[in-house]
Amino acid sequence: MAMIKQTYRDALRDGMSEEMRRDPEVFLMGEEVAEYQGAYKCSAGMLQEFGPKRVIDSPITELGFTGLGVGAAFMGMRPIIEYMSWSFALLSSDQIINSAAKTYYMSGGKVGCPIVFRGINGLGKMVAAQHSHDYTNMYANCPGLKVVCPVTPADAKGLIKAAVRDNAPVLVMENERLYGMEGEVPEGDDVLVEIGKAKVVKEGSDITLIGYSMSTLQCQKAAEMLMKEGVDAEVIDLRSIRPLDKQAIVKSVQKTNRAVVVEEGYSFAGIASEIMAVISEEAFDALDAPVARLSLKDIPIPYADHMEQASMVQAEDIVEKVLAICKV
Amino acid sequence: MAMIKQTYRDALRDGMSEEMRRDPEVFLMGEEVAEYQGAYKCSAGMLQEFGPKRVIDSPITELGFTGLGVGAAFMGMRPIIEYMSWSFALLSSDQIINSAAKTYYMSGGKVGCPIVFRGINGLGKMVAAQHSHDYTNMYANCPGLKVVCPVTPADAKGLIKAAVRDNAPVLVMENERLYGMEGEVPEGDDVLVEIGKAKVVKEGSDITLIGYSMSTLQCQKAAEMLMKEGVDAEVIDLRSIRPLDKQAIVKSVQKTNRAVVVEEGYSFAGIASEIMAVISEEAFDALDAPVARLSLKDIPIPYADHMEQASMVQAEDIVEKVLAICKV
Amino acid sequence: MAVKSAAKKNISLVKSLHNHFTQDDLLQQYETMMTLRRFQEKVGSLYQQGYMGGFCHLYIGQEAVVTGAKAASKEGDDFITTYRCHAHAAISGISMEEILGELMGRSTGISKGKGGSMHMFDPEKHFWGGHGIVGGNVPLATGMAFAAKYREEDRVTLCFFGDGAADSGAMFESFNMAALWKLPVLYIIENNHFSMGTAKERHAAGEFYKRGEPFGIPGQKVDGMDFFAVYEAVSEACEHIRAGKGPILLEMDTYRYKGHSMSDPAKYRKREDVDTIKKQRDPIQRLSQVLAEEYKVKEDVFKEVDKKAKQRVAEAVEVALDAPKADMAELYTDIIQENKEGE
Amino acid sequence: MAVKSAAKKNISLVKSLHNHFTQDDLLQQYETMMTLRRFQEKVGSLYQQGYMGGFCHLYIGQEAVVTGAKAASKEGDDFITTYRCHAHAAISGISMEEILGELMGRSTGISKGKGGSMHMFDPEKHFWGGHGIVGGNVPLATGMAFAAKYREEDRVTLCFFGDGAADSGAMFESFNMAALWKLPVLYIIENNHFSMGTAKERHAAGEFYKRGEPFGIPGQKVDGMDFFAVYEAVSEACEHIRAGKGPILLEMDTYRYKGHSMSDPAKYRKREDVDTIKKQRDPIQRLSQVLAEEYKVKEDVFKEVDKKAKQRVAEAVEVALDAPKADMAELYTDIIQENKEGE
Ligand SMILES: Cc1ncc(C[n+]2csc(CCOP(=O)(O)OP(=O)(O)O)c2C)c(N)n1
Ligand SMILES: Cc1ncc(C[n+]2csc(CCOP(=O)(O)OP(=O)(O)O)c2C)c(N)n1
Ligand SMILES: [Mg+2]
Ligand SMILES: [Mg+2]
Repeated sequence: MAMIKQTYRDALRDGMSEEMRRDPEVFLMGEEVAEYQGAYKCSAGMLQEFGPKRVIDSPITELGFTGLGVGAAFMGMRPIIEYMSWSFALLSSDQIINSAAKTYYMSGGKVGCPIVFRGINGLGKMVAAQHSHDYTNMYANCPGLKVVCPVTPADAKGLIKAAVRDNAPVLVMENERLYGMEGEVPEGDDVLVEIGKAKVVKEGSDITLIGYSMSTLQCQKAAEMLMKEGVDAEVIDLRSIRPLDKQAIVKSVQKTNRAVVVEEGYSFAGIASEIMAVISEEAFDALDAPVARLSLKDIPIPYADHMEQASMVQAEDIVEKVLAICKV
Repeated sequence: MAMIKQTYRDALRDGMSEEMRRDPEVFLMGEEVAEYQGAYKCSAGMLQEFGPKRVIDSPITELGFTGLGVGAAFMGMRPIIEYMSWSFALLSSDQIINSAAKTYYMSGGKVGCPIVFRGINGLGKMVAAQHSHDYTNMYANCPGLKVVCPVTPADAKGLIKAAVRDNAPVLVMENERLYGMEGEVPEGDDVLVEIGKAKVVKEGSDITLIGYSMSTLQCQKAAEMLMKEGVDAEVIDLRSIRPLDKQAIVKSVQKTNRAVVVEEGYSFAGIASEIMAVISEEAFDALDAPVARLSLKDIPIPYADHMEQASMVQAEDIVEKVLAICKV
Repeated sequence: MAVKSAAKKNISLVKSLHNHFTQDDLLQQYETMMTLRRFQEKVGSLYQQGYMGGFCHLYIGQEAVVTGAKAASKEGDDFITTYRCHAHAAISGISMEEILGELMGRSTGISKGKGGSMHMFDPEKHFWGGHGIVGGNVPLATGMAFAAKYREEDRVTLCFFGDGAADSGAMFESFNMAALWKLPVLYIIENNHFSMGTAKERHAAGEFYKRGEPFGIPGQKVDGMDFFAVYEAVSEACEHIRAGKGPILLEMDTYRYKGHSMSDPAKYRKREDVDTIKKQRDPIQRLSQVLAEEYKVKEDVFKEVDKKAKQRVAEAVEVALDAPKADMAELYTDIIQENKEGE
Repeated sequence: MAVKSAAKKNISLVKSLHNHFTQDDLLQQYETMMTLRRFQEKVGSLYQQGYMGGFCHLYIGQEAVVTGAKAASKEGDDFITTYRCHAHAAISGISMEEILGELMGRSTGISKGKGGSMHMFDPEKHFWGGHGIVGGNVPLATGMAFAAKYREEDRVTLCFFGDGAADSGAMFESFNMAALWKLPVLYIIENNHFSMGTAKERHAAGEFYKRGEPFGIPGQKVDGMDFFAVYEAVSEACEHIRAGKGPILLEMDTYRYKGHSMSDPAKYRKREDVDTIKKQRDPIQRLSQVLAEEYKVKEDVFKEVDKKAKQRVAEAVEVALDAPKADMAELYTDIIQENKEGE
């Protein structure tokens, strides 16, 4: 397959644009998506290509324009709703959970909601507590929704495209720190990444490191460091949080007999706790040691650089945890 | 201690009233709390006693009146904000998470927020998906908040009183099906229940059943049924979800070596997954079997009675699960 | 059903409308309102007999709003409302059998028993719910209108909600977008003077019909107990909207005779207040008066209509009661809309 | 600072205010505005030099709003604003050292380095933040006013927010409650014509100052680049509010010279547009003109003030830079406010 090198940001943009070319019922709405070219430039050039009818700057009214998107999706359109951040999308959580997620069921299958909600999630860089919250677990808890967290440009493109074509509401959790990162992206308009499939990004035999979004990168970094310590870690990038690829997790743990889950958000009833529960339910006997989790520190995220750093999981923390587990 | 028999609803009302008598800075605001005497009659008589200055009917603007309460709490007042349901409070989650939970930290300890948010949570009776969501895990994930789930009238009173006196924002998750239930409540204005302490409601030696809110009742019922099967289950009522009484959980599991967690909400990254993670982290070696969880079915809650019943965990399900575990 | 467009509004002008309807047309409207009322009454008594559960919000007293609006709108226009949705569902063409089936949790229910009283939908009949979160349907309606405009379809979205909902931020956010983008949406506040137990004066500052003014949305207060007034206001509004001139806000001054839901004894108002309104403003009464005075319709015709209405309701109840319980297999369907092969 | 209450507003009337200020008073205001500007300029250049990170929203161009409002409000009145809060914090009495300390993540920062540019507070100085969620501070302000009224304290809450925030549902929900309950709150929309990169016309239908009208909240559009106009409008508004007559809405017509935040090159507007406004409406320029023409203040006095302002800023920078990094031990403090012994 022919590949091109591009940033996560551009891959997202290309994915959205390809879908908009393919299907005239797809439109993009959000704050600053049009004239400003996206607060983080994820829609650069899209206004120019598709015009103001299909690339629409909204007022700062997340509840309102989310509901608008959902209403349009009820009618069969395929809106992409961009949030400047999932931190602000909290204002629209009612429309996501009560309207988008539940109407298909409440209507006995009569009213579908093929919509994509996307934007940055979790920590940015020195933007303090209100702008740094990871809401993945909150939405992933809710039946009726799908939640994906691409970490590579290729997955960003493949998943956003799959999300647009999906008949269910799909939430795409991106990350500001990923936007500038480059990677190989397969060319071709129909290269989708299936929602619900995790990826083994590094094979290994001693322990399974499980991440998603930014935390996958930390796992990869840790895995490299661990090689030098003689530990061969397998790294799984979940990619999709709901549906969760339980099979991939269980398969790996059955091989390595140990696991550490690294998460972007707070620990309490977080993604890691769910993975731990799944492993306990489906691979308890395979475990040579309890599964460990590494989460964001349980504090509102502070502004100052050194404090913010200290609140995040670092690759070193993973290494330390793994060594402690593997040496037992 | 002298006891009186009263309903959960009246216990809540008495708890709030006593605190309002004690502290003139406490007020109650919410939809229908005043003239209507509470949508579920939890504030019966309070308008009459405290007048419209302190018992205030709000418009149906959850975001607005929650923010209003938080602003008043910043100034040192002690508002009790009643939601007709936590399902509607989703509209105000931004003010709860971004303002109430985070401001104390963001201000370096300069601006506190002594406020109580309360209302029914989870399933009612045949009110369908939009009105039947358990949001406990979502808020319990967030540092800066406390979350309690009283199941008995005594705890309802003791915890609401403790919540009002607490300097942190406290969320009280009640349940419509509990309101009419009666129980013994200790008399006296200063009988508080400490936030953060679980309660062993039945001692036992074979397995630990962990519940909160309604699910504690199911655990108790199951424990009785299990007695007949020769299984002596210990039942823990968490009471407080955040902070979580890890010690009580660990202590019990170390004794029984088995546990089943029953939750009110959906499983994915839910309360049960957190308990399972905690047990795995702190009592893994004590386990003779993997911890099991029983959660709401992973579907939007349907309206029809028989369907709604089928979506909930029944005592029979717990019994079955326990027997499966104990017979291994 | 033809009507001349009216230039300005006052009572005599609305009266002048009366003769624009044929007698058959008007009797048809009368029958519709009467059927809605008998239907709702029956629902209330079935509820009390334990045939249903949960919340159940009756529409008795407000029938002229939905009937006038339906008569004034065109085939293909979309309706969306709140949890108080039985009449809106029925007037959109959902059968009483399907509605009752839903209320009783039967397999014949319009939402397979999964939605209940508050959640009924039928896109084919242009009825979009049935939403439980106060204020929630207003952005949804705005999005439906957005879709209609985007697709260049000649559809107006009629969005119904209560006076309580008219305080919600969601409504104002919707107004701003609808006005900015000139969306084909008609916002209809059904001001029945109470947000549950809270009288209008205690929950809302100012006048509802003015709440669109800051955005340039024309507003009008309409006698929501008068079929003609509703018909005229909605007709004009839809004409304006269809001409691409953007949204309109109508405040329907109406009244609910029963409690907010079945569990509400409505102690927050005097019985006499309700009685006075029933006597002076009842929409069915008033239409029958016009029919009697201006069309010389005889008493026995009204009786006949009422009998027919009751009979239709009774038949529907029978059918509903005969249907089996909602299918448990449906518990796990309709959670996620799967992609079809080849999509 | 004394001023006669003005009965109606027009430019000449505002001009007539000029002589109600002593020269010293006015020079003081001039110095305040100049210091705010020099301070913000310095923050901008320090940011570019890498001394701080995250979002940083400058207030350059809008100084007359906060300065006029402060001058017109009373000791004990409360201020609350958005993330664009450096000037509001400073005028409330938080020192530039503390603000810079915060921006640079030092232990001397007003929020111990945990809040950053968008989150500064000092209740003792009646400054309540510094809030990051657009629209979020409006209900908070409404609650502060609720507390003041409840406690029967003579305090007005001045709530500042942008034109973008003025679309938010939170604002409208607040308006309704404030009007219903006659809360002592002054809503001040700082309309700097842009919600980030979106020009007012593209994000907001109609006029902002009218957005309180449906609730009966009087509104007024004010030249937010004119210290006197702001002063007068806020004075009158506060008088009305203090008299228990309920909230007021003021729309300040102002402009931001810099990008939305430090990362915004502001390509959505022409350089010349900014230059024209700087030339014709700059608030500092205009006040100096009044001082020169009507009070005969000489050029060298202005120069002296500017020098002093720059010097004060430079001193503050030095102090801030000398301070140690924010204390890592504070990472785990201030999460939950503990109850004190005996509470
Ligand atoms: C956001 C939200 N808050 C509260 C409720 C509970 N509730 C249901 S209907 C209602 C009153 C609504 O009154 P109104 O809008 O006037 O409509 P009406 O019932 O009179 O038709 C309330 C408070 C809800 N469903 N949603
Ligand atoms: C709810 C929410 N949505 C989006 C943002 C991102 N954001 C921050 S400031 C801003 C523009 C606000 O413009 P305006 O209200 O006019 O204030 P100004 O910045 O001009 O002072 C946006 C979109 C946010 N902080 N909060
Ligand atoms: Mg009403
Ligand atoms: Mg602005």
